[in-house]
Amino acid sequence: MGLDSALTIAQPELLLAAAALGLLVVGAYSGRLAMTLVSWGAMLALGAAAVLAANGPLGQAFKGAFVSDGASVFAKVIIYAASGVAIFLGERWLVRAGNAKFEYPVLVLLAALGMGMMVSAGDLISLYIGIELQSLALYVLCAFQRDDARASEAGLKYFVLGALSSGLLLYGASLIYGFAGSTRFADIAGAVHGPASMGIVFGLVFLICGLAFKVSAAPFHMWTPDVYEGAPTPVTALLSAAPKVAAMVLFARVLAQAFPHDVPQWSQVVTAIALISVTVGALGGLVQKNLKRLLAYSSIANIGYALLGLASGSEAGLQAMLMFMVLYVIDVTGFFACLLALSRGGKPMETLPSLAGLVRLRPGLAIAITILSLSVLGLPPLSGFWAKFYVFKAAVSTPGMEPAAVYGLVMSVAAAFYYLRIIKTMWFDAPEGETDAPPLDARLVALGCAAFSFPLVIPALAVLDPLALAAAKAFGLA
Amino acid sequence: MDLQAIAFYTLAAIMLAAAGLVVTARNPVHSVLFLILAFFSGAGLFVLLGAEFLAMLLIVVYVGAVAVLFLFVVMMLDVDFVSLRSGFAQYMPVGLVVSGLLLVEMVMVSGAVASSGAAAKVKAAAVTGRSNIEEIGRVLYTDYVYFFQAAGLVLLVAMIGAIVLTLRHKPGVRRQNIADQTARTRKSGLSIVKVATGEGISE
Amino acid sequence: MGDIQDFWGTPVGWTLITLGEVLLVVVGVLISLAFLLLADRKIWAGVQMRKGPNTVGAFGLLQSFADFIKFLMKEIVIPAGADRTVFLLAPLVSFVLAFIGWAVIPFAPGWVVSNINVGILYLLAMSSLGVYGIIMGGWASNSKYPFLGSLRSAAQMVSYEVSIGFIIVTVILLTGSMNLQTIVEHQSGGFWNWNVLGGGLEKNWPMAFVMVPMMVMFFISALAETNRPPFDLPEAESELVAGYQVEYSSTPYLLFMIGEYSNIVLMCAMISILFFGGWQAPFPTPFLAGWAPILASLFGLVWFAIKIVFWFFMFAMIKAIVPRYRYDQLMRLGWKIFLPTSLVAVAVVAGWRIFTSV
Amino acid sequence: MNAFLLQYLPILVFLAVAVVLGALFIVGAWALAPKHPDPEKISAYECGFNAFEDARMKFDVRFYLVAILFIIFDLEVAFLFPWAVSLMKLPHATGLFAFWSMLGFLGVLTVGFIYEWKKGALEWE
Repeated sequence: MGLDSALTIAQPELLLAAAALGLLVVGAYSGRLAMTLVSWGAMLALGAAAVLAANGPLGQAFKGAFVSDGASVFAKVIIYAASGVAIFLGERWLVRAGNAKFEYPVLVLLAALGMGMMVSAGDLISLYIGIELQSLALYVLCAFQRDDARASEAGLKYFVLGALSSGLLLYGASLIYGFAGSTRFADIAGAVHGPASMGIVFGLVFLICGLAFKVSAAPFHMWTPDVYEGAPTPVTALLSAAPKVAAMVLFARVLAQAFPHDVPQWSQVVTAIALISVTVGALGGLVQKNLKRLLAYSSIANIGYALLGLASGSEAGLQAMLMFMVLYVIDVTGFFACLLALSRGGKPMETLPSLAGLVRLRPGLAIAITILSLSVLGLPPLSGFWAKFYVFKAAVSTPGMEPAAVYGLVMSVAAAFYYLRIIKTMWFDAPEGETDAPPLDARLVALGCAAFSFPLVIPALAVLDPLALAAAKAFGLA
Repeated sequence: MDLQAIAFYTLAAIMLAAAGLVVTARNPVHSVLFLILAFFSGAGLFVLLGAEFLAMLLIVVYVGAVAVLFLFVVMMLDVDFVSLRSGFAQYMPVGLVVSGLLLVEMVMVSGAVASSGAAAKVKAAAVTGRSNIEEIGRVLYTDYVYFFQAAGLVLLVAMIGAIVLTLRHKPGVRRQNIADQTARTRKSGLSIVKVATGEGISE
Repeated sequence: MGDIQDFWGTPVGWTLITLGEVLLVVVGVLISLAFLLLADRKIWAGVQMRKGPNTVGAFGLLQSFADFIKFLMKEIVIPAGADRTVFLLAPLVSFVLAFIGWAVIPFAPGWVVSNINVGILYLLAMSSLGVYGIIMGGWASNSKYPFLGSLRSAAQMVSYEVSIGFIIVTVILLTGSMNLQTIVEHQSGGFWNWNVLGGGLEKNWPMAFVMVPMMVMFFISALAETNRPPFDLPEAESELVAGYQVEYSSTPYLLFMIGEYSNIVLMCAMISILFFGGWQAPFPTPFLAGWAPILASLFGLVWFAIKIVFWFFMFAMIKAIVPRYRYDQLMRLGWKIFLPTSLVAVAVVAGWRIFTSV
Repeated sequence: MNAFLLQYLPILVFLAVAVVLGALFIVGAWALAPKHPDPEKISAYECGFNAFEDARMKFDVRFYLVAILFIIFDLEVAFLFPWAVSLMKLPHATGLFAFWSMLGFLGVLTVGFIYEWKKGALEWE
């Protein structure tokens, strides 16, 4: 395998790296214009990378360390798109917050690059480096508003817990390497069949724990609410979307491609994590007053559903997981765009009571939130319903998973309560006072996402379904 | 027991003791100093394994750079460590449970290694007669070029992050500009004015 | 005779030999330091047209030994509020770190205590640790001046270490080894083969244009790394009294001082080894083959000593004639001039080596 | 005990000798010299008045920035060592590749360096 073909396979990532470097220099030299220039440059680069990824050649590069297949392409398009949206939302927001530093788009670009490397990882080392590149950029982004104590706290908390999880991950990876004799997924799969040895099992458990941390699945979710609350809202929007997709795909890839012979073993662990996440997400969200914290719990619960798909350990399950992630990412981005659009007297409206009577003040946004809430709640025929439909279908059709599926359904009913509460507050409570005019960019994204949730999702499903299926095939599970 | 084994157990014991003291030392500066001791023992263990390059890197990078930063932070930041420690007892049980679990796992893993050995199909490292630093050099920049370049990007992010989060410019600081200084000529620095007696000059 | 040979092969015999070698090096270095210290003062005095120490022994030759006894008889004052352990540990650390660097220095062909593969890296590591003695001393004293001095020194040493690292890499590129003995052997056959002139006349002479500036930069960085004037900001008398050493007296102070001078001489040895052929004579020495090995080694040792003394003389002269830098100028020099220049030099040397090797 | 480790053992001996010697110096002065501490003698050095506060104080964040940047560049240097050793020992084509690969790495960090420079992170105020 020559270098040339390796470079063609890694084209999108090369483009992103080059763009990040170039934009960093451009930003440093271009003074006042820097923020606008770099932001649009970064969005352009992300768009181009997504196009390149979609049309580029598939295959393996760097001796299997970098894999480009259906799954990675599918994930990359979503990741790059979501990161682009985060830049779009963040640029104006930071300008308004008086902190228009051009490092924001560059860091998002580098984080997106890290995510691209994660979904393309075919080796424990590239897995780790991808995660670190992504995480390191995100830690900085969380603390981007450095004069805000809460943001600094969020960044620090995320950093410390993230470092801990990286430690777990590395420990697991080194155990696996020690017992399998290779870091490449394919070689590990070759070395591990039959009853896995003690070292492999523990290595796998640590690896799963580390990854669960990164997707913020319970019981490794402690950081999520605080970080979501403290981080600047556009960053939270990014955090809850693209990195989750990247980590889920990586999760699926490492389990499916490095341990294809141990599906029952890891499936049990993942099921347990999924069920705990669903429970924690549903119950924890009930008492939250802050909308960002509420969404944090919601994301924990939703990651639980996605993991349920993964736990099925079948092609259908992986397809369900991918479908779930796409639809969820669009919903959650819409949600955060709504939060970004709402402010009262210059202060963001982040608590549940502040939404009271919103339908009379900002009917458009109120309807968008309503649609998004109903969707995440799982009301047919909104997008969230289809997402859950795929997951539960896959779970039910897997022998032994039926009880887990039923439990998940029950919990989703419990979680429905807090989405309904948002809707009730907006439609039936008395408003507190006028809100500021919502900025165009956030409103655009919010309405777009809501429109996707319903009705655009119906035609979109017809396109997404076969794509996700093709992507799921790439994992190589039956 | 040969000398190598004695060295291993001594270094390992020092490392464990130092690590324990890092956690329990009352004074955070002492903690960092014990951490450095632990790093040194780690470097010694690397040497025992024949990984001299890693041993030196551990000292150059961790002791010579990272620990200096740690020392900066604990020495010079006004952190109230007493109040930080108050949570210690509270979280102690959880910490003990977690570390107990880790310990059990490690014992089981070591047991597995002792009974059946680690990787089954590992190729034994080829004896080439080259120093291990050369062996690293032979593969790191060619076979592992992808990881190598990615590591460069990670360092870049660290650089950007450090600047975004810590760099502040004090307003009104006057800096030396050497180019300006040397570019100064008689013309730009000096002007001759005729001053009328008793009037003085104003700019 | 055979018995004796066997004995030296046993662990006990080996330990005794090693101990002997180590003691020889330590004592040798210590005694040399005593005279170099005197030389430093004499040179300084000479530049200022003073006589310098001239009472103890002929020409003041025994001055350092008298000083040593004086230090030994002074009270160790430990300030109230100091961290006693760290306070006493700091000079010890300085001293020990400055000395164990000598373990890997090749004094003559085959005369090296520990001939490890990563010799340069080891030296770099030890010199990067030198900062600990200063930080610990400054912090443990619990006094303003030492504290400020240690802060400055830490940032200063750290800033110049990077360029030292890059410069060392250029030397490694020329010799292809990190073993100091190999590096010295590589520069055999006359001064035109020394690394400062590109290491190999026929092929690499254009590299002299890179290596001469690198040598100068290494020397200047060595000044900064050892806190010597004009970069002696950590102990700038006019600003910080004596910097991190303010609270020290008696032998703890002496340990700091010996450590400092040992480091300086170590740096001189490093310059000699990396750029000026270590123990190699500046002319071809085919006649050495006929000499007894011990004589050949002594011949090498003499050359090595001459080179070290020359560089020490440079250190002393610079102390005497160059005014102190301001802190911002110091940082500017390190980060904005040395760092980029040495980085470019690495690329240039590597490019030259790789593209001329076809 | 192999020949490789035998090269490292002298360092240990050297370390022991240096520690013992240094400790002897301190112990020597402690044994020989007078010990008469009094409150004035052991008070911290100041310009003629008692210290107002603990000497250990907060200081400019710039020192941390220097330390962080140093760590990054130190790592960069660390990557250079094996490269410098093996560059000329690789077959020419591979060596050429290693050369360009390192230049790419240095390029990335040089971009970072340019950025730092333009941001004024290397200025001391």
